Amino acid sequence: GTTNGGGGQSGGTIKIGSLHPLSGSSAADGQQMDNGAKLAVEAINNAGGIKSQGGKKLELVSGDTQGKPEVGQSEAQRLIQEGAVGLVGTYQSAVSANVSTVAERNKVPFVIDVSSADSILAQGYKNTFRVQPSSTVLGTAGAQFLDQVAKAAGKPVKKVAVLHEQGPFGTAVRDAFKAEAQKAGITVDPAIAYDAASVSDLTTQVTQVKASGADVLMVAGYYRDGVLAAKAVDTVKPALNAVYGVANGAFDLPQFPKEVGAAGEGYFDANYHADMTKPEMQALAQLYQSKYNDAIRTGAVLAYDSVRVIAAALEKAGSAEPAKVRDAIASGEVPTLIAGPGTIKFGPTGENLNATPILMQVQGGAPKQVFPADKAEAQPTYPAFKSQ
Amino acid sequence: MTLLRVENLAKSFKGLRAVDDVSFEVTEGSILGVIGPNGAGKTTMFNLVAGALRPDTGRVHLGGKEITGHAPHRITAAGMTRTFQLMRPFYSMTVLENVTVAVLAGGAAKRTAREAAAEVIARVGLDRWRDSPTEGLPTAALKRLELARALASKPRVLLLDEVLAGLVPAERAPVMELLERLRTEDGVTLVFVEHIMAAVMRLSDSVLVLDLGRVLTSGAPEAVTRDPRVIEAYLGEDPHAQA
Amino acid sequence: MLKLEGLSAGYHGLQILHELDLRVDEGEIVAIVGANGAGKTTTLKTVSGLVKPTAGTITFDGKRADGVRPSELVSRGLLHVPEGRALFGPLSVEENLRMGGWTRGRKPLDAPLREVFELFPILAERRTQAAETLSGGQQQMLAIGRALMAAPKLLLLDEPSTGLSPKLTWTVLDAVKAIRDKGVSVLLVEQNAAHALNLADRAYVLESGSLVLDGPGPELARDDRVRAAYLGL
Amino acid sequence: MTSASDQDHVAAGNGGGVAALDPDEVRASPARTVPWLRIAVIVALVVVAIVLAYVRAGSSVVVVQAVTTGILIGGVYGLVAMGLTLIFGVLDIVNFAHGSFLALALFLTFGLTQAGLHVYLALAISVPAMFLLGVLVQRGILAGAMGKPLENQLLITLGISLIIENALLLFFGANPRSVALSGDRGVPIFEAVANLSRILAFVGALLLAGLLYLLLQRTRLGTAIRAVAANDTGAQLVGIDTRVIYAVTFALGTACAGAAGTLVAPLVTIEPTTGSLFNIVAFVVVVLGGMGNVVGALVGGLIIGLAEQLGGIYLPGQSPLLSVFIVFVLVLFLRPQGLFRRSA
Amino acid sequence: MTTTTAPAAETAATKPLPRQPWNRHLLAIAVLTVLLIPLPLILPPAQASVAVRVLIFALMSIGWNMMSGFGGMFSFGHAAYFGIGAYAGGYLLVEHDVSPWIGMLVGMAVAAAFATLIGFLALRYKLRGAYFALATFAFAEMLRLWATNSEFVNRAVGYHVPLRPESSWWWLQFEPSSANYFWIALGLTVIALVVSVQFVRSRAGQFAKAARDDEDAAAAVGIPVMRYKLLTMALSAAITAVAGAFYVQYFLFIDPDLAFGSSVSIQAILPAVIGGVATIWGPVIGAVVMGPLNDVTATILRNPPPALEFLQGRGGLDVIVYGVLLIIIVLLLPQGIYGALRKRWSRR
Ligand SMILES: Nc1ncnc2c1ncn2[C@@H]1O[C@H](COP(=O)(O)OP(=O)(O)OP(=O)(O)O)[C@@H](O)[C@H]1O
Ligand SMILES: Nc1ncnc2c1ncn2[C@@H]1O[C@H](COP(=O)(O)OP(=O)(O)OP(=O)(O)O)[C@@H](O)[C@H]1O
Ligand SMILES: CC(C)C[C@H](N)C(=O)O
Ligand SMILES: [Mg+2]
Ligand SMILES: [Mg+2]
Repeated sequence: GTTNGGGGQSGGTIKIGSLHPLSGSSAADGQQMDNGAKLAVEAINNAGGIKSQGGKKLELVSGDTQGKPEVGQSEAQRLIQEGAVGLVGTYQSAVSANVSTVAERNKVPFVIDVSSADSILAQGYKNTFRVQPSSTVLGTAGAQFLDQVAKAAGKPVKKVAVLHEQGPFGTAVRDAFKAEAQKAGITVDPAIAYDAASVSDLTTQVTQVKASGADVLMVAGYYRDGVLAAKAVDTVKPALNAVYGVANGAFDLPQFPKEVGAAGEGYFDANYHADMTKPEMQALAQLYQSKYNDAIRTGAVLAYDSVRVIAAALEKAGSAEPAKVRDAIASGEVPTLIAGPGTIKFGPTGENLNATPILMQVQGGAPKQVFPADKAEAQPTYPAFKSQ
Repeated sequence: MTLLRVENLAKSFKGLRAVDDVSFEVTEGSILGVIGPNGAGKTTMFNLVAGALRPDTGRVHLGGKEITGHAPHRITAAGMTRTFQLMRPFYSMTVLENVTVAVLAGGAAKRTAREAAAEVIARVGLDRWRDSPTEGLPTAALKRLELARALASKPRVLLLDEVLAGLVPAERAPVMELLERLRTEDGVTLVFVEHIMAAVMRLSDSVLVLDLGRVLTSGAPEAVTRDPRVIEAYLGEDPHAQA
Repeated sequence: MLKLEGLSAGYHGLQILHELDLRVDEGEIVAIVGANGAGKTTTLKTVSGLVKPTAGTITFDGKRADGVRPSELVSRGLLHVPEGRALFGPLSVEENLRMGGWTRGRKPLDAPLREVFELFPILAERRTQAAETLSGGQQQMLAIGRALMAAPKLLLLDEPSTGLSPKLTWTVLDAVKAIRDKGVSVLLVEQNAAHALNLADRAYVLESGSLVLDGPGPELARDDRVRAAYLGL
Repeated sequence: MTSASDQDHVAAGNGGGVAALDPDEVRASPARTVPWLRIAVIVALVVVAIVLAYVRAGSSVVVVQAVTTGILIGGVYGLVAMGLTLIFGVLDIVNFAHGSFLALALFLTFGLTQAGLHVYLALAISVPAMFLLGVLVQRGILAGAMGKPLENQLLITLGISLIIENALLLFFGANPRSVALSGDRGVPIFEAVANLSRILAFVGALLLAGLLYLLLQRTRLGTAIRAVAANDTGAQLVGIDTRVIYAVTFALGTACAGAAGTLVAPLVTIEPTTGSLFNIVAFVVVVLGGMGNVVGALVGGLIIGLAEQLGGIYLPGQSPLLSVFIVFVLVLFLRPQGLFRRSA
Repeated sequence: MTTTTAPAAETAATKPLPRQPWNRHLLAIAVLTVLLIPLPLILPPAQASVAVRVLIFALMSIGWNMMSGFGGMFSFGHAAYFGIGAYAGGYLLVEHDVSPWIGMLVGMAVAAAFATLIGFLALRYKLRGAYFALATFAFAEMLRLWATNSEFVNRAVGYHVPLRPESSWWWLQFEPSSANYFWIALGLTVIALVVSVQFVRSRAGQFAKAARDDEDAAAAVGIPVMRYKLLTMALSAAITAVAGAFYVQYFLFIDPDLAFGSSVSIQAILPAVIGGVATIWGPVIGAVVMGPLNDVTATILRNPPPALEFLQGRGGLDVIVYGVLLIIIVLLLPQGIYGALRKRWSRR
C-alpha cells in the first residue's frame, strides 16, 4: 500500500513534489521548471486553493535531482515520505525512468512535464503520466511538418541528413522521424550520432552532411550541442534549404539567436511549445519575466501545466488520497498553455493524447511559431536561407 | 657435483653490454664469491640467473634442469632464491608476516607456517624484531630479514647480493657465521656478491671477478686477489688492509 | 662551526635521539660511528632540517639552525649528502651539478664546476649522462660534487662508501680529505668505522641515540671498547 | 616531517646504485635527447590512419575536414591538458578540479568581455588571476595532503570541483552564456574550413606549449621545478624551497587553465559544467603524452583529437570517444609510461 | 634444508606468536549482523531506503578495496564490474526471463572474467600507478560507450525491470517498503565482508598483499605474482558485480550511464577512502558516513536557519556543503576513519 497513510494532509496544506535538476549541467532548464511549478502553486492558492477540500492550500516541495537518476530516485522517495500526494518532473529521461518506478511502487501519481523517452510509459505503469509529447510523436510530427512546409513552398524535400545525440531521446526521435519521412518519399541519410555530454565540435559531422548532398539537416539534441551544430553549419556552409530541429533543446529558445547571432536565422524547430497566442500564456510570460528576470521557457510552462493537472485532480477527487488523485488524473481533462489541438487528456498508457509539437522558426532574431497555420505567429520561410 | 651451471650468459641494455658471455659452475655445498667494480654487471647477472631478467643469450641449469628464462617464482620453486641489494621488505607487514608469506609461498601448510617462520627468524637472530613492523627497522635487521625470507623457501642455492653492505664490522661477523652454518648444517650452496673483501676472503671457496660485464678471472680467493688485473680494476693500490 | 646542545629527535612521536651534545670546528673532519640503527642518519637529518628536533638547539655558524628549513640552511652553507644520494635521476650529470649551485643565484657556475670535475674526473667524462644510469660509485661522487657546488662551509656525509668497490672507497675517502683541505668542515657518518676513525680529526660514538664516547679519531680507533664493538676486532 | 622520511624511502629506492633500478624499466640513457625515432613512428602511424580513413570514407572533403578539425581540437585538448600534466608531474596530484578552474576562467572572461574588454586581452587578467587562485588553493588546501595516496588527492580535488562548479551556479545562475569574437568566420584550409577562433585557440596552444617548454628548460624556476619533480628531498638539499615550488607549479597549472579558459571562451557555451567536459579527455591526453611532459600533452592532444574525428569515420554509429579510448589503451600497451617520458 | 633442527644459540625463550585479528573480525561481523537485522522494522521507510543504499555503496566499495586496497592496484574503473553485474541481471531478466539470482551469478562470472582480461593486459604490459588507473577507467568507458550504441543491450535506453503483481523471493521483488530488500542487501554485504576477511587471511590474500608491497620480492620468494593479482581482481570484480545486480532489482532500472558512468567508479572509491583503504571495515564505515551525507546536506539546506533564508532553494548549495565536508574529512583523516581509529588503538 501507500507508505504514507495520511496522504499529505500535514499542516493543513497539500504537498506536491517538484523534482528537477537544480544543479548540474541541466540546471538552467531545471531551475526554470521548478519556478514554473512554483508559479502554478501560487496561482492556484491565490485563486482560493482546492475548493472541494475546503479551500486547502497547496505547498510545493522541491527536490534537486542534480541530473542523476540515483539522486532523483532518492529525492523522490524523500518527497513522498514528506507527504507529497503527487510528483512533477524531471527533465532527463533516465531520471524520470527511475522516478516513475518509485512512484509506481508507492502508488503516488507522477506527472512527467519534460522527458521524452518512449520507454518510460511502455512499462504499463499506472501512476505515471506525461504531458509533453513522446520522442516518437515528436519525430513523427517533425517529419510531417517538414514535408508539408516544403511542399507548400514548392520545394519538396529530397534528402535529409540527421545529426542526433546518441541517448534514448535522440535515437528515438531519429527512428520516428526516419520512418515517417520515408513514408513521404524522403531519403534519410546519413544519420550521424554524437555524445552530447562530451562533444566539442561538430564541423566534421556537418562536412559529412555537406558531402552527402542532403538538402535539409535535421538536428535532435540539447542546448550546448545545438549551438555547436549551428556554429559548424555557419563555418562549413553546406548547401541546405533548412536546418530543422526536432525537439531540439536550443533552436526554439530565445537565447539561441543571441548566442549564435545571425547564423541562427531561419532555423526551424518542431517542438512542443508554449502557445504565445494565448493571453493567459502571455500573462504568465510577463509574470515570469518580472519575477525571475528571465524569459520563460517551455519547460517551465510544462511544469506549470503539470502542477495544474494534479491540482485539478485534487479538486475532482475531493480527497488528497494519492490513489484517488491518480484516478482523477487518469480520467480528467485540463486546459493547457502549450500549443496543441486541445486540452491535456491522458490515454491508457498515461500519454497525453493531445500532445503535439508545433513548428518554430527563428525570424528576426527570435523564435516564432510558424506552423500549423492556426498556431502561427508568422509565415514559415522555406527555403530558410536567402543565399540558396 | 655441479648444482648451478651458467653458460655464456649475456644481456644488453640499449647497446650497453651489461653482462657479456659469462660462464661459471658452482658445486653443491660450496660458496662462490662474486666481486667486481661498481657497474661490472654483478646484480644484472643475478637478475638473469634468478629470472628477474631474460638473458639475450646463454643458459642457466639448476641441478641438471634448464631454467633459462623461467619466471622468478618458478626458479624459486626449483630451489634457487635470491636476496636484493637494496632491502625490499613487504613494508605493510611485520617481520613475522614477511617470513610467513615466504614460508607459505614455499608450499607449507597454513597452520604450521607461522611456527616455521618464527623458527627461521630465530635462526637468523631476528627474534628481537619478530613482531615489529618493517618500517623503521635498522639496516642490520632488514638485511637479516632479507636472509630470513630467502631461507624460508628452503633453497638449495642462495644468491646473496651484498648482504653485508651497510653493516658495521661488528655486525658482519654473526651474519658471516650464519652463512657458514647454512653451508655446513644445511648444505645450502651460496653465491654472493660482496665488496667487503674480508668477507669474500673468509667465506668463499672460489671467487669470480667480473669487470665490464665479462669474467676477468676466477679461482681461489688468495690467487684472485693477487692478480694484478684485479688489483688494477677493483682493489686499488691502496696499501691499507681491508677492514 | 656547528654545535648541538641537548638535541633530541625522532619519528612519529618515537624518540630516537636523546640529548646529543656535539661540536664540529672549522676545518675539521668529525666522524660519528655507531651500530646500525644507533641514529647516525637521524642525527644528520636533524642537523640539515629534514627531521624536526623535539628538544635542544642547533647552532650553525653562530646562528640558530634548529627548526629551520633545509633550503634555508643550504643557503647558509650547510650541505647534506644523504643516505641514498637523492640525485635528480632523469637530469644529466651536469644539470645535477648546476642544480647544486642553486643558492649561488645567477652567478656563472663554470669555476665551481671545473673544481668538481678536477676532484672527480669521471664526472666530466659523463657530463651528459642521466644521473640514474651511473654506477653506484659514480652516483656517490656526483652527490658529493653536487653538494660542493654550493660552496659549503660544512658538509654532512652519510655513509659515502657503502656499496663501493675497495678502489672507489679510497677514491671517495681521499676526496673527503681534499675537501677538508680546502677549508670545508666535514661531519661524516661511515659504516666502516676503521676508515672513519683513521680519517677523522675527532670522532663520537653513538649508541642507541646517545653519545657515549668522543675523542680524536685515531685515539678512539685504539680504544678497546670501540675495537670490540665497532671494528669487529 | 613525515614527508621527509617518506621521501627517504623513495630516495633510497632510486639513488642507491644501479641495482635499485627496476630491471625492466626502459630508459633513454643520455638526458634530454629529442626522441626523433618515436616522433617519426607516430607521424607515420597518423599518416597511415588518415589514408585508411580516406579509403573508408571515399570522400576527401570529409577526411580533410576531419583531420583539420582533429588537429585544431587536439590543440585545445592539449591546451587543457598542459596545466594538468604539469601538476601531475610535479605534485603527483590527479587534479579533478582542473575543469572547474577552466570554467571559472570562462566566467571571468565572460565578465571581462561584458565590461568591454576584447576576449584575447582578457588573458592579461585571467591568467594572473587564476595563478593567484592556484597559489591560494595549493597553500590552503592541497599542501595539507602532499605525499598522500592518489585516491586522497582525487577526492580532495573532486571536492574542490564540486565547490567551484556549484558556487558558479549559485552566483551566476544556470543560464548559458557566450562570448562572441567579432569577425569570427570560417577560414578555408585546403578543402576544409575552420573557424578563426578555433585557429587562434590552436595557435594559442602552440604558443603556450612553447612558453612552458622554455620556462621549464631554460629558466631558473623551470630547472627548480624539474628538480623537485625528479627528487624533492634532493631539491631541498640543494637549497630549493619545495613549498614555494609546489605552490608555484600548481599555480602555473591553474594559470594554464586560465589561459585555456579564455582561449576557448569563443568556442563554447559557458556554463558551470562546461569545464568538466574536458576533464576526461584531458586525463587521457596527460597519460598518453607521459605525465609531466608538456610537449607530450600537446602531441597527445593532437592524437586524441585526430582519433576522435577519424574514429567517427572508422566506426560510424559508435561514439567517437570509443576510438579515443581504443587508441589510448593500445598506446599504453605499447608504451606503458606514455609516449614521452616525464619532464627532462 | 632443515629449519626445524637446533634453534640457534641467540634465541632465548621463544615468545608466543602474536594473536591474529581474523576471528575477532568475524565475531564483530556476526554481532553487527544480529544487531542490524531489526533495523528496517524500526526505521521509517525513507531512512530504510537510505540504509539499503548504504549497503549497496558498501558492497561496491568492499569490492574496490579488495583490488585497490589489499591488492594495491588502483582501479578507477570499477563501474565496469558494477555495470556488468547490473546489465547481466537486467538483460537476463528482461530479455530471457531469468531469475535475478541467476543473473547475479552470471554477472559475477562475467565481471570476474572481464577483470581477468583487463588485469592480464594491464599487468602483461606493466602498467603502474596512475597509468594503470587510467587504463581501468578507459575500459569502463569503452563498456559505457559500447552499451550506449549496442542494440544487444538496448542501446542508451537500458532496461526497466518489469513489475510483478506480487512479491517474490525468486524474482527478488517486494513491496518497496519491504524489509526484505534491506535483509538481502545486508546478507550480501555480510557475505562480502566474510569473504574479504577470509581472503585477507588466506594464502592468496597474503600473497596479494606481498605482491602489492613489492612485486619483485614477492616473485623472488616464489609467489606467482600475476596469478594472484588476477585472482584478486576477479574476486574484487565479482563482489562489485553483486552490488550492480542487486542495484537493478532494487531501483528497477539501468542504463549505460548508471551502470558504467565514471561517477559509479568514484562511488566505489569514496567509502573505502573515507573509511580506510586496505582495512576490512573501512568501506562499510565510509558507506555509513557518506551514503546519507547527500541527503543530510540537502535536508539541512532545504530548511536553512533564518539568517541564511535567502539561500533556500538555490540549487547547488547542498553540493557545495558536501564538497566542503568531503575535503575536510579527507584532510583530517587521511587514513580514513577506521584507519585513524586503528592507529589510536595500536598506540595504546
Ligand atoms: N635496467 C637497466 N637499464 C639500463 N642499464 C642498466 C640497467 N640495469 C643495469 N644497467 C647497467 O648495467 C651495468 C651493470 O649494472 P649492475 O647493477 O649489474 O652492476 P653491479 O655490478 O651490480 O654494480 P654495484 O656493485 O654498484 O651494485 C651498469 O653500467 C648499469 O648502468
Ligand atoms: N622513517 C622512519 N620512521 C620511523 N622510524 C625510523 C625511521 N627512520 C629510522 N627510524 C628508526 O630510527 C632508528 C635510527 O635510525 P637511523 O637511520 O638514524 O640509524 P643509523 O644509525 O643511520 O643506522 P644505519 O647504519 O642502519 O644507517 C632506527 O632504529 C629506526 O628504528
Ligand atoms: C529536449 C527534451 C525533449 C529531451 C529530454 N530532456 C529527455 O531527456 O528526454
Ligand atoms: Mg649490484
Ligand atoms: Mg644510516
